[in-house]
Amino acid sequence: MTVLDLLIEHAPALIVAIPLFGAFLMPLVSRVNEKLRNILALSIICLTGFFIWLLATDVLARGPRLYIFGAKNLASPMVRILFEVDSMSIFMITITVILAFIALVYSWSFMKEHDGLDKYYTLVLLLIASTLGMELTGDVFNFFVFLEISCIVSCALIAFFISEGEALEAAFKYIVVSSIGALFILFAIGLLYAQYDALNIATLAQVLKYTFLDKIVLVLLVVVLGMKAGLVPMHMWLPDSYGRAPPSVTLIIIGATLASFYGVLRVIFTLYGNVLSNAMRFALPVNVLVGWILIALAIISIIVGVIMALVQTDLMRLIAFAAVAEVGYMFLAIGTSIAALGSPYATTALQGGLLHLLNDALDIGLLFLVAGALYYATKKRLLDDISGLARNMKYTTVFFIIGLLAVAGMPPLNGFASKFLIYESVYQLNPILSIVAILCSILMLAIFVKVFYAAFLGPELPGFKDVKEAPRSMLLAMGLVAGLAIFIGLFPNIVIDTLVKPAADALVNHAQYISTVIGGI
Amino acid sequence: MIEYIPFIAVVGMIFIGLYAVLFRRNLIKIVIGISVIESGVNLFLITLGYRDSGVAPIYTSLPAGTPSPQGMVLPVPQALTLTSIVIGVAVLALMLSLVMHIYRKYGTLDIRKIRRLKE
Amino acid sequence: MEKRTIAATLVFAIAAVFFLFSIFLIHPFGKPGNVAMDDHIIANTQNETGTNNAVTSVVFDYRGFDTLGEATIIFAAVAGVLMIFRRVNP
Amino acid sequence: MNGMSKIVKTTVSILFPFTMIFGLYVIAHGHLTPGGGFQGGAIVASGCAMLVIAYGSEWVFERIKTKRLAAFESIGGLGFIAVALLGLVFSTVFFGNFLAGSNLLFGTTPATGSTLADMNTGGVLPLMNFAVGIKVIAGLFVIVLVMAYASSQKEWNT
Repeated sequence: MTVLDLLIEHAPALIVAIPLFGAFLMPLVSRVNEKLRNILALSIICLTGFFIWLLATDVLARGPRLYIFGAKNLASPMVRILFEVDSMSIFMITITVILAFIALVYSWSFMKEHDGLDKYYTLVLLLIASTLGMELTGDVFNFFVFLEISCIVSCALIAFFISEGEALEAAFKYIVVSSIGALFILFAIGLLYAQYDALNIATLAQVLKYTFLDKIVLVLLVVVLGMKAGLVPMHMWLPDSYGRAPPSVTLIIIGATLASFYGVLRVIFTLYGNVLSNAMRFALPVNVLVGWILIALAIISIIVGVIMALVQTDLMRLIAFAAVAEVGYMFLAIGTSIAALGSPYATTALQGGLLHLLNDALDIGLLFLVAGALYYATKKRLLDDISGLARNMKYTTVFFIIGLLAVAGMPPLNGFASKFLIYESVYQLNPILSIVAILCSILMLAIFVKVFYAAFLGPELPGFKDVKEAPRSMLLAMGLVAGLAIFIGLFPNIVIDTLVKPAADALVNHAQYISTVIGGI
Repeated sequence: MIEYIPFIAVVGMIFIGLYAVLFRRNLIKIVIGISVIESGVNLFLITLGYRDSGVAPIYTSLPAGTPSPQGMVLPVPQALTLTSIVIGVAVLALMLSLVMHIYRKYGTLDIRKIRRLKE
Repeated sequence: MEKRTIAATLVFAIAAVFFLFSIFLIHPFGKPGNVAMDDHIIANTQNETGTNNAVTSVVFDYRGFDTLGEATIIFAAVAGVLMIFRRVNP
Repeated sequence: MNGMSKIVKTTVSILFPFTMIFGLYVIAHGHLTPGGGFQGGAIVASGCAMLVIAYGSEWVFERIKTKRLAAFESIGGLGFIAVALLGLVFSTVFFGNFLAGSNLLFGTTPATGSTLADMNTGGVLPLMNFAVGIKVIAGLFVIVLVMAYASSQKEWNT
């Protein structure tokens, strides 16, 4: 066994352990030197990225991997926690680590003039570790623990600008909503444990009988995780927290939100996979029911997100409502693929949804980074207060145009690739839904063109004569995201073939997920 | 019915907490409500793990004549509850420090008076 | 009535239905149905982990990774509280 | 808040060592009796909170640096994760219990069934208990101390 094999074997544990180790080290290191602290944070993310790359090459080539904590082999009652890494997890952790790297590069200049930065970097590393843990774990209670870590850490980071009362309010709202949600998840886990005496996702998926209690568990899990992902009737925390968190952190919080979305996928496709594939036995097929409920909520999300974005005056809140609409597109694709399970366009919808997950993170992230750059340069949040910035901030303007076109789904950029897949598949399910989605997308373009005109063009305000371009690290971060967006827009097939298609296949193939654990005994 | 009374107590606690969170306007009362919900869920987990006339699953000076697995309560729910309690402490600490800051800033704990963020 | 009160009542009613229905379908108090995992732990805690206390063996050995998460949560809470009070406590 | 009356201060200073010893006992016997790192740490931290209440938070705040407590907490966390990583080194798996049954430190395997308490059992569990104990003591104490000190200050420079 070579060293490389050994590293790959232990990679799932190390991917979570290294950021945690870095977070524990951070209070000690930041007493020494400030620059050392930033370099430590960046190098830890790079190391994590290296392990993710190692693991990804192996998993994509050879199928799912297991990692059992505290024992070499699986034993019959699954008492130990285990990580199960399939292509879907690989897809998610890749997105998370890319977002984390960009956010840290951006933070280098953006956060320079603030105090409390040692705590900031500690919390950022903890948030990254918890997001990675949520995406790798194969144990429901472990998932809950990581969800709680991400909830606590996000709350603390949202309140980072403590001198603003709104930030405190947003953080309080966030922690109330998400801790109650997490307690409901714990209740659901208790119900599962009471019936089957297991906490392992694969074991539970195998023995799940779909009793009445299981239906309650399904509803609790999907509702709470959907809330954490920002689905509409429970979206009210999202604009506040996205709009008030430091923009560099918003990028990582988007990653944590997407991890909740991943939780929804895991619950529906893997935990209830057996139920879903036998759905036709019931009088009202469960997949049609769940799928159409998700589609309805998704359409409401899109419409509410766009309409609320129309009336916002605060740039970051406006982008946050656009994020709600984007989450709606993802749920629309997922709902379609569940409702039309088995038909050929279900796969297209699932792939479109997953690709849109990546694109949503990049596009909304790019817009938040640009909004952060404007805030950094002008210290103003409201759209009425900023005007004519294109004269002094040329690169930022270009990046905003890229983000605008990508969010609206215009052809040469990444948003088009995924939205086209979604429209195509949704049209086959129901044409009206597709038309509503396209109309909302066009409305989104109109909103952002209005924002572009207000913020970048227009008369130059007297206070902004000596506004400078954003510092180099912020431009580098925005450039990285914009480059990725253009790359995916030009060559969507590369990303679809290497990452999205294996992820969609792994998600649908719940039998493989179960047999990796059960067959390994 | 009689054997479901502990579960009824659990649901009662969750309802009391939910009532406080949803209908009270005072930040401290909302925090108390969340704590009560959490106690309810912890009680639920512990209740799931009880076996009739079971003792704690510890072998040190075990009462003589205890049948080995059947006479002990289940250990896993207790471990889960332990984790959940610690999580509760962390959430409580963070929420209370936010409430302290909000009180210093606005001089009131009434959510109707401090709601600056629009719906 | 305010909008918030109506929404709260709705949430409360839905939660009430869910929780009340669910508890009567669980096994009766004191008679857990399926105990394979816990019996395995109780039976093997002494020879596998060398510990007399089954709960500690679950917390630190069988589910040790959860405990790492738990320790992380306390750490996160301390970092969060210190960050929130960073100007009060220089 | 300048502390409470002399009676309270005297009572607390008598009770304080006993609380410490009880907490440390709970931590050290975590693998034998009910308790463990978290519970014992909470006991010790509540003893410290008692001190804060009786003597006033400023009195304690002047004597104990919060930065040092936070560093202690980090050390506790690093110790815990280091024991887990040692499992990776010696027993080829993260969180491996490499000391159990090795007849080294804490390595004795107890007899099956009801036994008397033997401190020298449990493998890495006592080490983890100590690490978590340090962490919880420092963590909860620093939370209580900072919050009490903040509420005793009239002016906040936010």
